[in-house]
Amino acid sequence: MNRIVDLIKKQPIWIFVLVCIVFFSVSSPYFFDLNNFSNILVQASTIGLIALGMTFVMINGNIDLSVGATVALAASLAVGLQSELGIIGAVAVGLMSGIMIGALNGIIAWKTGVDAFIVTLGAMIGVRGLVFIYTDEQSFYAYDLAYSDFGASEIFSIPVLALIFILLTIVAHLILKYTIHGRNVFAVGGNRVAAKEAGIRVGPHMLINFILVGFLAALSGILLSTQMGASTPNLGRNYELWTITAVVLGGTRLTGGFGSIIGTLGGVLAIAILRNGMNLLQVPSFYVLIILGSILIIVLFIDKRFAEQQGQGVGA
Amino acid sequence: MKALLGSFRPGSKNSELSPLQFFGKHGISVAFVLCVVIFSLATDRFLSADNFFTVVMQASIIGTIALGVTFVVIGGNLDLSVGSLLSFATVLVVDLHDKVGPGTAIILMFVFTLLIGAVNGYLIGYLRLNSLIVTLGMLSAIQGITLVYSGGKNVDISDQENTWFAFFGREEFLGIPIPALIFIVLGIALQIVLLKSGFGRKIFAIGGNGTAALFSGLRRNRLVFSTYLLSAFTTGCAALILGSRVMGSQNNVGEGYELLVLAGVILGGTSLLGGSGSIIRTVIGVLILAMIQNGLLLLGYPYYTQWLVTWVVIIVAVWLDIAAKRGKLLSTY
Amino acid sequence: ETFRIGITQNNVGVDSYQTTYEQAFEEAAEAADNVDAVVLDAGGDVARQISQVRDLIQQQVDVIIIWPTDGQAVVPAVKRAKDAGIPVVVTNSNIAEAGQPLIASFSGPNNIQQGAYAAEMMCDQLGGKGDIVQITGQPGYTTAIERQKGFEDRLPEVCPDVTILDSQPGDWNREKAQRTMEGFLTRYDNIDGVYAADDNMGVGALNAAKSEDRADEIIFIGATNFAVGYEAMERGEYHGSVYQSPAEDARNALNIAIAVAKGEEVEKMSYFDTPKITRENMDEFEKPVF
Amino acid sequence: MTSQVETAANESVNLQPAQETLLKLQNVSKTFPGVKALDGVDLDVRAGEVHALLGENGAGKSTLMKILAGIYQPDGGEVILEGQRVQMTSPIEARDHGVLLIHQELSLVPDMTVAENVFLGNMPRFANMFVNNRHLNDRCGEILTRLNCKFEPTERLGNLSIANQQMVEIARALVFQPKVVVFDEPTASLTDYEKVVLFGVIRELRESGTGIVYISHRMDEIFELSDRISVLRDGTYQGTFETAQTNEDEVTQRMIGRDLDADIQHQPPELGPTALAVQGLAIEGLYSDISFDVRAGEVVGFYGLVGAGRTEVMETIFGLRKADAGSVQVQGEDLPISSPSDAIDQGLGLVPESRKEQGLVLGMSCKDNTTLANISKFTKYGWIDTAAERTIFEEYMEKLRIKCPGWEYETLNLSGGNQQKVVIGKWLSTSPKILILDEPTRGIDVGSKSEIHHLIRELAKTGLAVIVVSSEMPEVLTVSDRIVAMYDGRITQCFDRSEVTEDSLIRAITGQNT
Ligand SMILES: Nc1ncnc2c1ncn2[C@@H]1O[C@H](COP(=O)(O)OP(=O)(O)OP(=O)(O)O)[C@@H](O)[C@H]1O
Ligand SMILES: Nc1ncnc2c1ncn2[C@@H]1O[C@H](COP(=O)(O)OP(=O)(O)OP(=O)(O)O)[C@@H](O)[C@H]1O
Ligand SMILES: [Mg+2]
Ligand SMILES: [Mg+2]
Repeated sequence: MNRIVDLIKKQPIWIFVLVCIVFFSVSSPYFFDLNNFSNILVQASTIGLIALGMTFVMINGNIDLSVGATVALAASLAVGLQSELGIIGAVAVGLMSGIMIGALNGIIAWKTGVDAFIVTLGAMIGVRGLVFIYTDEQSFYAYDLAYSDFGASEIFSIPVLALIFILLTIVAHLILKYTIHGRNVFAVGGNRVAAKEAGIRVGPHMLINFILVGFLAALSGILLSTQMGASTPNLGRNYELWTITAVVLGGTRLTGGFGSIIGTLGGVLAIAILRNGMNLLQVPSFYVLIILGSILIIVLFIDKRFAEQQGQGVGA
Repeated sequence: MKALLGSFRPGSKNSELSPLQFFGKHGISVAFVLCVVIFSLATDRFLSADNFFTVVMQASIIGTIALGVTFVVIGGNLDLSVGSLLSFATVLVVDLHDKVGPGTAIILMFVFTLLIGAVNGYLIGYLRLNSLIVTLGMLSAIQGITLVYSGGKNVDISDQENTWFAFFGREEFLGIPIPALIFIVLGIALQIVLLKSGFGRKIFAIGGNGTAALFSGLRRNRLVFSTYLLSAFTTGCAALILGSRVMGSQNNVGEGYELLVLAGVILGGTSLLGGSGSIIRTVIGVLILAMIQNGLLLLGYPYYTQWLVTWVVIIVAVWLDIAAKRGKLLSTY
Repeated sequence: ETFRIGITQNNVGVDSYQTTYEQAFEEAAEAADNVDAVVLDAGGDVARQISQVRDLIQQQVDVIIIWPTDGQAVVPAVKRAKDAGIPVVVTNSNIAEAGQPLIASFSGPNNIQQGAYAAEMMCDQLGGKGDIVQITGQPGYTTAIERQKGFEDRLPEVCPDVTILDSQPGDWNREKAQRTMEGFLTRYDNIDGVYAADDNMGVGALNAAKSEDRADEIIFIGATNFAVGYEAMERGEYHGSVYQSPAEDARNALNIAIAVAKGEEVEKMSYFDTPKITRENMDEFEKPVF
Repeated sequence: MTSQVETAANESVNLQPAQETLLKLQNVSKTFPGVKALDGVDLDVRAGEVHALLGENGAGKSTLMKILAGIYQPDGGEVILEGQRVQMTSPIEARDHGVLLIHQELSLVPDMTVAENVFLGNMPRFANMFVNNRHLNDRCGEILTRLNCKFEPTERLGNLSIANQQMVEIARALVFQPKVVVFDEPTASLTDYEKVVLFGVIRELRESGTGIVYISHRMDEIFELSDRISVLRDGTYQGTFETAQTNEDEVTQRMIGRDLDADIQHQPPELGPTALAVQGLAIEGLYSDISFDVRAGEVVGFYGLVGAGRTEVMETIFGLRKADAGSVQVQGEDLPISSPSDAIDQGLGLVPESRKEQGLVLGMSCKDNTTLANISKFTKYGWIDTAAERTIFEEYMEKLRIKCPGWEYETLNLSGGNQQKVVIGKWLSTSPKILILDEPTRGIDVGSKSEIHHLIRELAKTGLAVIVVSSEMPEVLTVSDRIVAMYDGRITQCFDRSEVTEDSLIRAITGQNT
């Protein structure tokens, strides 16, 4: 019990998730339903997978704005190359592309010392250019129906996409909490100079995280394309913003050094539940924008109050 | 003018410069000249007064916003809401134009735009919430507000021929298009403010070390607040240009501008950590981006190739900039 | 008996057409006393549209109307709906071949036809000869692709002597189109005609040409006649467009959906009429409200 | 006098090394843009000795040690460890060679646990990939016991007091079997008790044959602890002395190139009217019932242990914190102070505790920092008068003897002591009526320290009311007319200078008299 109280104190976003669940259950007859929850999980999985990687990157003190473009690149390759390489080959190339973009970002940030925000802002613009060059502005269609069948498949009546998301969430949680890499990610984000002087190789850790988020963004894009049986060059626009939002809602500090996968999961679910609930309640789309924006700011405000209660010095 | 260009970071020292340092200091100007030369050689249509003004005019909307955002960034914050705010301001001024006349429309537009800037400023300056997330939230909220206001419809000025509102986007003064003039004049004025006024100095201080600034009696809250008012103001000016140029507006007209603005500011060498930066360099940064766009189009490349070039240019420019400060090309961690 | 009809739209608010459509749809649903409408908007995002289809299936609506953000990417979602026993009506912009067997009906304009109309008008106005540029819609969106295809396929058939110098997107955005046109004007000393994939962009191009004093020598052809385009046509600055009524578009979709819900036979392809509009025949049309 | 010093120096050089030389630095040079930080410096450290390194602020001590620890690369010269030339290209390499540096500035991660900090970059692992948490905490516990630390390995580091954080920094060095350990001003924020523990550890290390370099500005410590003393001045080597055969005056003379100014002569101050009156000030959880007053021309010392709440009281007076109760009167007027700018308007100045975080905008020039607190005085219609700014900066550069290559120089690269002087200059330039100095000489060399003490007395003479918060007893005793002792958020006693004894003071700050 104490542990639960403790968890809630550390992860106020889960309170918000609970409040949302209660609210929507009361106000919509369709909400509280096993089917709907697996809907929410599938809907959450797209942003959620990226957010797992982004949590590592952000705890490490960086940020990745290029994930949205990576989603489109990986999806386009994975669908577009199927006629030549078959599904497996094309998917492999798609995943590779995410790893490459991540590695490129990581190496540039590491070797040049340019802030990751700038490196990935550049990549966000440039990778989208690559997507357009490759696709020639066209949508691609997966001729093999097995591809889109995978996106719709279920195991024990749980959608496979949701399962993949849950599984990878657990893996990410374990890596962050129990490996040397995970621990050093916190150290580097908490105090980069101290970490460096203690002999932690800052650059490789950063690189690994960028590769991780690149891979997960690619995976997310590919899984999304299995839901569509197609890819479009505009896929993933603004995903970087929503991913960052989810991670921050989950309590990860923007300046690095603090955060958790559990929190991120809460942030991702919060957004997915809000969207799903508002769809069920038929909130007009213009107001959805205002509500989401306001909630983001309000949660940030509450989170800050929480942090301040835990004792801080001069309001610096 | 030399002083204005030179001292982009208060307190940096002038001494003999190694090639790397030279590039770090003047790299953005070098890149500018390089762009001009390359494109001039590649196409004879590039280097003409007409095209030059086209470039400046195309840069003027993003550029004018970037002027205010530079202050925000030097003050140690970000503003991602300017794209939405531009849509909002443009829709507002165009819609009100026919209802209350251009003069009142402009005044009302500035009032409401500054009001939104004040909300940003209050949340970030006084409540000390993180600027990235607040302005991200505002990006979404302002978009919603704009749509609710317009009912999701395009707005148009019905009598496009006989309104002095055309001044801001369509007329010329001494052969210079007014948008370019607004951009350049505002740029010079703000550069002087940044470097020579107490206000500018204080912005550098809060961005460089907010706590120390607070301990020195600077009203940090108010100063941060005022940077957001300033960015809302320049966004309002950009809305005048945009509304007048198009004589109408869509609700998503400014979508994605926030990142282009930021790209220009960063290209100008303003540090995202705050405490250093320069308006003139931002102006050059924005012009380079506009030139890339214009030049590649003139050369007949598909429009998306400019994105690839922009990618490379941003990273190389910022890299050389910090490499010069570091004294070597590669970083050591 | 009341029918629950769910609709997920492409991107309301991005331009007046979609907004007017939405209003007309809601009004029509209100007027029909046997309809309970669930109106959603995908905000231009394919993934969100797929989520919304899932949400509509979850609510067990009787019919889903979908305005695809992408003609190919929504096919599995449509399949999902069909598997759940919910018929799907596609509106405004058609879905890909593979989806055709899955849908109950398509209702909307024929975008390929519209592109072809534009090509014919362009040909007429130019007198069969000239150099033109094309400003397309947002890359990747079906309407943009189809109009471009219709235009480019038809043009050489009717006017082999008209060449397309260049095509660049205007993203359905007037300001963007204006900038694109400025580029064209710098680059090409001689432009005889502009085809813009909607009037909103066409008027942007007109603005650009006017500020260079080159509007007189250019023929402007658009599509989806907007109020600004109509006015410009009245002033004699704008030469042709395709008349398309969002209200009719919406009503058509709703009526078909109701018919489908009732289990009636409906036509697979239900195009509504989108005639050419030029200066000569514009009196026959009301000025668009958007 | 001079000749005497030279003889001593010669003697020291001629001495046969009693133990083997462990580490030798030869002819080391380092230039930073605009500054020659080290110019051909030699140093040898023997196994099993405590070797003190002395020098004014900016003499190059930290730079030399950072070169030793692989953080900086020297422009010239070499490092010889156990007879082998080695190149320290990174801190890790230095660590692998057995050379460890304990930083002047804390170099820790506040959001991680104590144990994680101690084993930073060196976590015990299993399966080569995972952190061995149990091992981690157990080993850390052992080291903390050795250091007599009372906190748990699983405590979050940021929750510890600065002093305890300093102990963690020291604990990190004990993880390894170091050959050479460098302590760069380790005691700046330690209490006396912790200092005793630390010295015990240092002696223990010495017994085990470790060579220790010890940097400090506190002469008493140096003479208590060290075996030999080397002196740097302006980046040049000034000689090495056997501690047993030299004295404070001699090394001080070597260090600053002149005799220290005579001791402060206390004359009964000419007291003006009450400048600052504090009544019943309290913030829940931090301090309570703080009442005192300061008169013009008077220096009041605030003495207490780290964490006694002095800083918080001063920050409240200065408008940085909101009091729950009580009032602050400045010159008899009860104007509210709700922000530092109110405080400045009313003639207050605060030299804060942490120069880097609270005192300076490091990226700005010396000049700009100097005028930051009263920039409005240098602006006309909103525009800055740069010439006037320069004049004022140069005035204080001279007055405070700030070692700074020029008014445009960034404060980032000044040595700690000179940074502190810039902060003091900043506040003096506002011509305050009441000046609060929080730990004004932390990390400042003896020469500058005595200058600052003189300056404080001079300022008081001109009618300024001064509050000095300090954790160093000699300092409060030297500068204060009255001393306020604080313990655990309360004022326990006020002493007049004439009646105070060390013993009563210690009792007061440890709460033993209540
Ligand atoms: N990274 C740097 N860049 C430029 N100059 C530096 C840098 N580090 C130190 N300096 C300069 O080198 C000189 C020596 O500095 P150092 O920190 O070694 O002094 P110190 O003897 O440790 O002084 P203190 O007792 O104040 O700590 C100073 O003049 C300082 O300004
Ligand atoms: N017991 C403690 N637990 C946690 N943090 C502490 C504790 N004591 C002090 N600190 C931290 O150390 C800092 C200095 O302590 P404080 O300002 O309260 O005392 P002080 O009397 O001014 O001591 P000094 O100025 O000598 O450090 C505070 O900002 C506080 O965060
Ligand atoms: Mg030092
Ligand atoms: Mg203190």
